[in-house]
Parts: sequence; structure tokens; C-alpha cells
Amino acid sequence: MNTTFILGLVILAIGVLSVAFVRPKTYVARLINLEIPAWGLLLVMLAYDEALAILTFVAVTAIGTFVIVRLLEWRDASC
Amino acid sequence: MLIITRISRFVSNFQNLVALFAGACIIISLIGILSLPLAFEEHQLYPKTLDPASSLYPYDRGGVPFGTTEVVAQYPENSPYVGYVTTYLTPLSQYLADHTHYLGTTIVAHPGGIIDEILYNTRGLDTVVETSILFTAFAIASYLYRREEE
Amino acid sequence: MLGEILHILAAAIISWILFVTVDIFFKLPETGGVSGASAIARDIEAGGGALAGGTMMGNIVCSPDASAGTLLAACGVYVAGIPGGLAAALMVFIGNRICHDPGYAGTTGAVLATFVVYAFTLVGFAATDFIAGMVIAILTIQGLSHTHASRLLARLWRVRQ
Amino acid sequence: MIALYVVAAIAVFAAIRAIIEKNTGRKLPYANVLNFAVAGALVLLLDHPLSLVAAAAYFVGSTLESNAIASTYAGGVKR
Amino acid sequence: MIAGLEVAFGLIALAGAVSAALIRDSYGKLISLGILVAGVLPFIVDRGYLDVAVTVSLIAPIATIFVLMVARREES
Amino acid sequence: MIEYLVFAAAFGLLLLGLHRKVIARIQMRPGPPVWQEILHALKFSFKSTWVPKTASATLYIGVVLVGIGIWSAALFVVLAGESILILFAIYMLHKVVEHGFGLSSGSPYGKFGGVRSVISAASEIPLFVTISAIYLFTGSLLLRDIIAYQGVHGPLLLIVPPVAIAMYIVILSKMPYGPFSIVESKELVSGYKTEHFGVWRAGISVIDGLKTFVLLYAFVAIFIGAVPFWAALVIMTGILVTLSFVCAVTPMLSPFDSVTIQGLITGLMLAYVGYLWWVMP
Amino acid sequence: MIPAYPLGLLVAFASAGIAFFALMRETDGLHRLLLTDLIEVVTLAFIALVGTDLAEALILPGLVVGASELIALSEIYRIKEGYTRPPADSLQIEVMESAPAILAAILVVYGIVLSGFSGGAVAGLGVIFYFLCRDHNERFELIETASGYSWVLWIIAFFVFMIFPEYWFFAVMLAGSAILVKVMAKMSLIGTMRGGPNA
Amino acid sequence: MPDIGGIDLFVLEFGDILHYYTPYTTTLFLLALIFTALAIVSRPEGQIDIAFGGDAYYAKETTLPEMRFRRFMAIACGLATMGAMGSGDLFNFTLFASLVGITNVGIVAAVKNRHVLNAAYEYGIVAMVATLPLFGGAALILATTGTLSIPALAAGGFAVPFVGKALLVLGVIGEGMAPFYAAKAEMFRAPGAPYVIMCSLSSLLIFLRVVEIAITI
Repeated sequence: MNTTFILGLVILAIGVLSVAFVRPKTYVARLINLEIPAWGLLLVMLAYDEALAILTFVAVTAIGTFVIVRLLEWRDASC
Repeated sequence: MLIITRISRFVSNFQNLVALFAGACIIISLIGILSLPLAFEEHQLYPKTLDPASSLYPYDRGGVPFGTTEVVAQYPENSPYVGYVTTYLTPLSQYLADHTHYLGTTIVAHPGGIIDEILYNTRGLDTVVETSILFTAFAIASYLYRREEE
Repeated sequence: MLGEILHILAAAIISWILFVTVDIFFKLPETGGVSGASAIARDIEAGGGALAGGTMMGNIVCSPDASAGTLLAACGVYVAGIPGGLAAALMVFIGNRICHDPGYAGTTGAVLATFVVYAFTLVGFAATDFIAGMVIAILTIQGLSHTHASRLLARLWRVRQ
Repeated sequence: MIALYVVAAIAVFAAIRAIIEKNTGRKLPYANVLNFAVAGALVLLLDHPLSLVAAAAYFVGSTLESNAIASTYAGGVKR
Repeated sequence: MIAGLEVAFGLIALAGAVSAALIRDSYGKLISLGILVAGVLPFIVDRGYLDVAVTVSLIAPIATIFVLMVARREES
Repeated sequence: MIEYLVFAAAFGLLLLGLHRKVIARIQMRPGPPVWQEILHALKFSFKSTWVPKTASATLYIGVVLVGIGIWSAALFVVLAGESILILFAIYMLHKVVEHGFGLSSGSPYGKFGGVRSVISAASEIPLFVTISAIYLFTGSLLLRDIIAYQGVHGPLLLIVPPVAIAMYIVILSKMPYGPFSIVESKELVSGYKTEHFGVWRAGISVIDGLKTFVLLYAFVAIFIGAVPFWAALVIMTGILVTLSFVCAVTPMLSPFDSVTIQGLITGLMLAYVGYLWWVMP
Repeated sequence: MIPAYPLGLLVAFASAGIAFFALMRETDGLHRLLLTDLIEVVTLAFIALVGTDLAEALILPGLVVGASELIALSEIYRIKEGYTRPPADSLQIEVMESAPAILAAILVVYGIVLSGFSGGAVAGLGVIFYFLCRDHNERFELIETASGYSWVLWIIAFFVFMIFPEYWFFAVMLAGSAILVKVMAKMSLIGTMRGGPNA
Repeated sequence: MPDIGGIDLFVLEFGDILHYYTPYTTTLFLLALIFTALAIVSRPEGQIDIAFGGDAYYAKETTLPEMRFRRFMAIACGLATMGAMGSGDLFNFTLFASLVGITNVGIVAAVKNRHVLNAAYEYGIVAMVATLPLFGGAALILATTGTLSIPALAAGGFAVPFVGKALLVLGVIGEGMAPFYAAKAEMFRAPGAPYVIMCSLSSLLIFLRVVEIAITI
């Protein structure tokens, strides 16, 4: 119950809201908004001192972003 | 009868499947919120002990290298060498631990340490399953990708 | 308390002079190192600023330059004395390479700043003063008024020419 | 300690300026000030040689980010 | 960390999150995300996870570059 | 052992024949003789037998053996008084056997039968509500414990009638010609059974016989308790006749409607069990 | 003072509800995929709230499950929508020429030091970033084979742990390095799956 | 432990994760084994389709690489199901359930039919989303009871929250039980019977298992 934890939860909630009700409703906007809850979760993990999980989480989130970016690129190339 | 027909028309279209499942999950989430507060059990497996002064912070779990360490496992009798990996440091991580203070995460991620203990020894099957999931997912993706290439 | 604030202000002025001199010496206002720097310069010019000053500001944004060198050198001196400053210079060098910067303004600035900061620590300044001072200095350039800052930089650039 | 407060205050100021600025090109210098301030704060928070590395990594990383955003904003290199 | 500083950096992170959520322009969003990262990093460093901080600060721009690959097409 | 199997299969087939007969009489038809289903099974046993060219041969044959195997196992589970969870698991897995029948042949009719059998997967859900309700009362799911419980407290049929109704509907959904038997409706020729002939079809008959016997016997054991064997057979026949009445007077539902109705029943049952759970100490 | 765990649970449940609500309203396939990514994050929040070493050990599998399902589903989506033309060019900015080599080198070296999952993910990201900006005509099968063998090595290591626990040191080394190679190879494969010659 | 699946027949230890088999789970395990064996040895059928509005019919062929891939996926699915049947650990069980979900997608993903792919994608989204109830439920139970071992939980003395159980059951139901079967039914239109029935079998089996778990703990 400290600042990090509260801040993490708040950012997580903001992020979830921003992804769920994204404006403008484009793929890119949603993709960028997806990073916000990720950082909130990172703060929550930090509050529980789960450093290794943070490390992996950041890397895997970046990879996940790349996967979607790649899909969007294929989509742009084909449409 | 009409309402039944309408429900079955909704259910039969698989495009509505996700919405249906999401609706069920929302209900469960509401039940979850209503059932709060749930008490946190203090006697957990593998509890954390933090020692900011240690160079392995936050993963210093004490114990003797190449000896026994107290690890709260579910079935310690099934892992006779429980705690051996927890204290083990490779030469590199030993060097890091001796000379720096803020690299605890790196040291523990290097082979040895409590997380490796859990992931590879006491709960190794989790890791097997999880790597199989990764393997399967990649098999699907690469099969589809390469089929397109031909 | 008051003395420390004065120290910080003095350090700000010293580092301001230091990094602006080095940057102008390395011709940062001349051209944008990367396309992004030119774009920032265009936007600043569109906002009423001068192009040369804007280009320099763009270059500061896009790559670690002498100002970053000064900051990191001050940090280096704070944590480990002269070797720390030189290590910071090395990191600025790597940073320059990462950011596709052809010049050596950052590295030079860092090496120079290491000795300057170290010299000032001998006369009663603390390295932390320089860290805060450098942040204030960069604030005056990048953070208060782009219009005025870019015009000032452009005027200095004309002097150099 | 005063240095830390000065740096934090400047960081908050720069963050607010960067957020309220509309033009992307003019946002970036403000963000740059924030990067300076945070890099300085990282070292001031923890007096250890490694925090110099952290500050440098953060600074280089965020500079790279600004660089990439600005360059993409400019339309990239015409080849 | 001192309470005042926690508030300051927390504010930065919060402002970054809110603005990233509200700004409609992709580049503006990405810059706000950078501000969010700037607010989060001091917390990591303050707890003493310097290696984590280094990695996070190196990976964050990579993720931004990934996003830029599609953001560019969107704008043009 | 084997004599139990033979008896159960023969008696089950006899019940199915009776089922057809009762339906026919209600619908003012003469109907086939009661032993028609037994005759069917015997007749198919001696007809020529091979495997269609398009079929996936191993699966085509294997699934018949699996079907006979699981229902034999179910019979012994019931007779030995083991866990009814196993029984119901086998009941659910009968679904997979149906898929196997339908899909293995490559025939479009069989395939549609198989697809419908997936659609009708909802019919199993009331079962688990039944299980949980029974568990609430008896604290065990071993059949012998349930029978012992009923020896003390009287039949469960009187204690929790709605649960018995749910189980009744579950059995109903497995009866041919019923409102829920969408997998073998006549527009699909014979549904999933279409392409199995000869000995394989005889195998299916045996499966059906065993299935009917086991389900009805389990119903008697779970809801009425320990009765002499002959009495159990009589009660089973009685239940079957009521089932036949229901089948005769109700129309067959369209596939998804049948699922929806079963789903609604499940919902009601869930509410009922939730209520029971609430009021139980 | 509200205890931390119920508060966290409240936020987690509320987030789950919001995310599912958005998913319920969404009809577009790709938006749904993005929302599943969001739901992964909420899932991890549930696990992270436990806060023990065990929770940390459970986050890693959770992460990998989310990432791998995302990869498989994105590929299915691509095939299903018929996006068959490979992307023409990648981002053309200056830093793409200079940054990847250095950053990838740093990340890969650091990843190798880390080893295990975390190392694999970090190093894999570095490799992806490198491939992203370079022409890649390395052998797809080669990486795949390497990852397959390392998977087998890891399984062997697991059974060494379980059956011959006295060789735990050998096993932990084998497991750490095998997982590293495996995860790194898998992740770098995504980087190469972008079209181009023999990609 | 309450006797709902019968007494333990034998226990397999993998450190903290037990695999234990009661008569109930043994039955399920054997069925999974039998159908996996069937998927290994049998070749796919040549599915015949009628072109409506005429007398024409055509056979769908399954190519050799496709068959190999799908057989591999079916075997993986069978193994995952067998693992889930015996697993004595909640988190391990949820992992197996996720593996079942992804292999189910894989079994039909190789089919080129657009309609089937659509269904597979929708199913895949649900299977992926179902990780939240699954992992969330396991984490909730871990947090409130301090253990994940099913035998330990079944031994009593723990107040397992109702939400935890409900989440677990919902997660497994999402992997393909009614009423979320619509996509599965469409997936069944794909040719390749031995592999396709593994989809249904696996989700039925893990559902049967989760019912046992939900009642015991």
C-alpha cells in the first residue's frame, strides 16, 4: 500500500479505459493506448518487487507490439 | 417460443460467440466485485523476504551455497535438492554480487536463484507445458507462413 | 541553503556557456543532422523563431550533444570523479552512434565538462549543482520560449560565422 | 537535496508544457527538457556508478525515441 | 523516496497516461507515452533496480519505433 | 460378466422396440413388433460388411469398438456402485463417439449428423447441475453412497424432484424420435449412423441398447434407491413408456432451438441449486 | 487503511469488466485481437497481485502464453483475410541504420547474461529489432531446427531434475541455456516472418 | 478428500506438481489416449460434398503436408488433454487448458476454407480471452488459500472463494463447451475427421475434469 502501488492501479485503470473506449477508433491509436495499462501493470509489479517479471514483461510487450505491427504492415501492403 | 427462436438465432452465429463469452465474463467480474473483500492468506508458498542491503536484492533468500536453504515448497519431500539452486551463483554472478550492489535481478536471472528453482525444479512441469504452448503456437504460425510462401 | 541555490545558478550559467560554445563550435546550427532535426527547426521557424537556432535545438533533441555531454559528465563526476566523467563521455559517444550523429560535439563536450566540473568541485561547488544547473540551462534553451531561444542562438551563430 | 527538488520541479514543468503544446515539432524540445531532468534525477536519487549507466541509457533511449518520432514526423529519408 | 518527489514523478506519469489516452494524434500519443516512461523510471531506480531501469529504458524506444512503422502510414 | 452385457444390451433393445411401439400406437399406427430392434441387430450382424472408400478406415471401425467399450464400462460402473461422475463422463463422451461415426465416413449426411451432434452439446450441461445438487445432499458421488443415503432418507426423487426432472430431460434428449434428437432426424437420412452398415451397424445397435439400459438403470438407482432387480426393470419400463409418450406428442425442435431450451433448463436448474445451496446449513 | 490486496482485486475485476465490455461491443476482427492483448495485461495483474516468488514464477508462463497465442492468432488472421503481399519497405529514417546494430548487440549480450526466459525475450527482441532494419536472407529452417533441439535439451534438463536430482547443477545450466536459445530463436523468427527472400 | 472420483490409484510427482489418477480421471485419461492413438494411426477421410442445386458432388482432398501438420496438432492436443486429466495443480491445469485451446485452433487452422478459418479465428479469440478467467481464477485461489495443489485444497481447511471456482469453470467452458460451441460446430465442417474430433473430445474432457476440481476443492 504505497505510492507505487496506487499509481500503478490508477494508470492501469486509465489505460484499460483508454483502450476500451479509444478515440479515434483506429488500430494505431489502440495499439499505442495498449502500452498505457502495460506501464501501470509494471508499476504494480514494482510495488511487489517482482523485478524479473518486469524485465520479461517489458520485453514481451514490445514483441507483442511488433507482432501486431507486422500484421498491420501486411494489411497495408495488401489493401 | 419467439424469444427462444431469437436466442437460438443469436447463439448459432459464431460471430456472436466472443460477445457471449465476454458477457459471461462481465457477469463473473461483477460477482467478483460483489464478493470483495477477499482476505489475503498470509501463509503463502515461496514468500518473499526483502533485504535491501544485500547485493542480491530483492532476491536474497539466504542459505548456504551448495547447502540447504529454507524454501517453503508445497511438497519438499518430492524435490530432495530443494534450495540448492536458490543459493547457487555462477562465477559471473558471484563476481557481480561481490562488486556491485544494484544488479540483483541480473544475478538471479542468470542460472541459479529462487526463480530458477521454482521454474525448473519444484514447478518444472509448468515450464514444460508453457514452452510447449510457445512451440505449438510457433508451429502454427510458421506452418501458415511457409505455406503461403510456396 | 541560499548558497546552494546561488551555486546552482552559477553552475547553470557556466554550463550554459560551455555547451552553447561547444555546440556552436561544432556547427550544430548549420544543418539538421537527421531529417527530424530539420522538421523541428521548420516548426520552430513557423512558430516565429529563427531557422538556425531551431536547427540547433532540433539537433539537441535528436542526439546527445554537448549539453547532454555536460549533464552526463556532471553525473559521472558526481558518482565517480574523473573516471566517471570519462565513462559518461564514452556513453555519450555510443549514444551519438546510436542516434546517427556524424559529429563529436557530445563527446568533446563531455570530456571538457568533466574537467570543468571537476575543477569547480575543487573550489567548493558540488557536482550536484552542475546537474541541476545543466537542467536549468537546457530549460532556458528548450523549455521557456522557443521563439526567443532560437533567435538568441541564431544571433550567436552569426557571430561564429 | 535542493538540486533534486529543482530537477523534479523542472521535470513537472516540462512535462506539462510538452503536454499542452499542440504542434508535434515544438513538443519535442519540451520532452527533451524532461529527459534531461529525469536523467539528472536518476543519478541524484541513487548515488552509485551504475545509476550513471542507467541515466545514460535512459537519456540515449529517450533521445533515440525523440529522434525516431521527429524523423518519422518529417516523413523519413527520401531515397 | 521523499514524498514530494514521489508526488512530482507520480504526477508526470499520471499526466503522461492521461494525455496519451486523450490526445488523438499518433505522434502526440507517442510523446505522451515517453512522458509516462519518464515518470515511471524514477520509481524503478528509487527501489534500486538499476539493471531493470537500464533494460526498460532501452526497450521503450524500440517499442516506439515499432509503433512508428505503422503510424507513418496512417498519417500519410 | 459377459452375460450381464448381453442381457443389458438385449433388454435395452427391447425397451427401444417398446418405445417405437408405444409411439406408433399413440400415433394410431400399428408399429413394428416389440423385438424389432433385437431382430435388427441380429440381421445386421449377418449382412455383408466392408468399409467405404472415402472413409478414414481406422477411425470408422475404431469408433464402434470405443462406443461398445465405454458403454460396457458404464454398465459395470453402475452395477459396481462406483462414482456417477464416471457414468456421466461416459455419457458426455458418447458425443465424441457420435462425432466419430458422423465424420469418419466422408459422407455429407454423416458429416451433418456429426456437426449437429456438436451443436447439441448443450444437452449435457443439466447433468452437472444434477450432480452438484446430489452432491449437496449426499456429500459423495459414489453410487453406493447415494443408494445408502436413500436407504436412510427416502428416495431422492421425493427430496429433490426438480433434479430428477433434469435427469429425465437428459435421458429424453438421448431417446430416438424425441424433441431433442436432432442428430438422427430424418432429413439427414439416419444422421451419424447413415454410413455404418453390416456388422458396424449391429455394433451401433448394441451401443444404443446398452446406453438405454444404463441410463434408465442409473436413473432408478440415483433417484429411487435400492430396489430388487426385477422391480428395477419394471420401473425402467414404466419410465420408458412415459418417455415414449413425451416423444410421441412433441415435435422435433430445430437444432439451435433445442439447444436454447436445454440451456434455459440448465439456467433454471442452476438457480434451483443455488437456492438449495443457500438454504442448506 | 484499506488493505492492498482487495483494492488491487477491485481494480483488476473492474478492468476485466471494462475490457470485456469493450470486447462485447467490438465486431472488427483486428480490434478484437488488440483487445485480447489488453485482457492479457489484466490477467497478469491478477497474478501479480499475489506478490510472492511463486507469483513471479507464474507471471512468466502467463506472459509466454499470451505472446504465443497472439502470434498464432495474428497469423491466422492474416491468412483468413488474405493479406498475402509482403510489406514493401520498412521505416526509412536515419536511426534505423545506426541504432539496431548497437542496441541489438547490447540486448543480445545482456540477454545471454540473463539466460532463461527473461534472457530469451530480451535477446529475442534485440534480434527482431536487428532483422527489422536489415535485409534478412538467413535460413528460416536453421533457426527453427536450433530452437527445436534446444527445446529437447530443456526437456532433458527437466527430467534430469526430476529423476537424477543429484545432477541439478548440470540441469540448471542446461535448462537456462536451452530456454535462452529456444525463446530467442522463436522470437527472432517473428522478425524474419515479414516477407522477402526465403524469409 | 471427498470421494467423488474414487480413491487415488497412483500419484506421479514432479516436484511441487503432482499428477494423481482416480478411477474417474483414469477413465478420462484412457479415452484421451484411445482417441489420440486413433488420430495417430488413421488417415483422414475423403470428404464428399454435394454441390447443391445439381447432382454434382466433389471430394475434398487433404494434402500430405497438411495432414502431417494436423496430425501433429491432434497428437499435441491429445497429450495436453492427458496432462490436464491427471494434473494435481491448479495453475498447471490452466496451462494445459490453454494448450488445448491453442492446439484446437491449430487443428483447423491448416484448412484453407475461409468459413472454417473464420470460425477458428473467433474460437481462437475466445480461447485466448479465456486465459483471464483461467489464470485469474488460479491466482485468486492461490492468494486466498496460499496453495495451488488440488489434493491439498481438497483435504479441506481452506475457504476457496466462489468466484475463483466460477472463474475456473467459465474459463474451461470458454474453451469450447455449450453455449460457446457455435464456432466449434463450424470448425467441424473441416475435413479430416480423426483430427477434428480431438477438438471436441479435448474440450469435453477438460470440462469434465474442471467439474471434478470445482466440486472437490
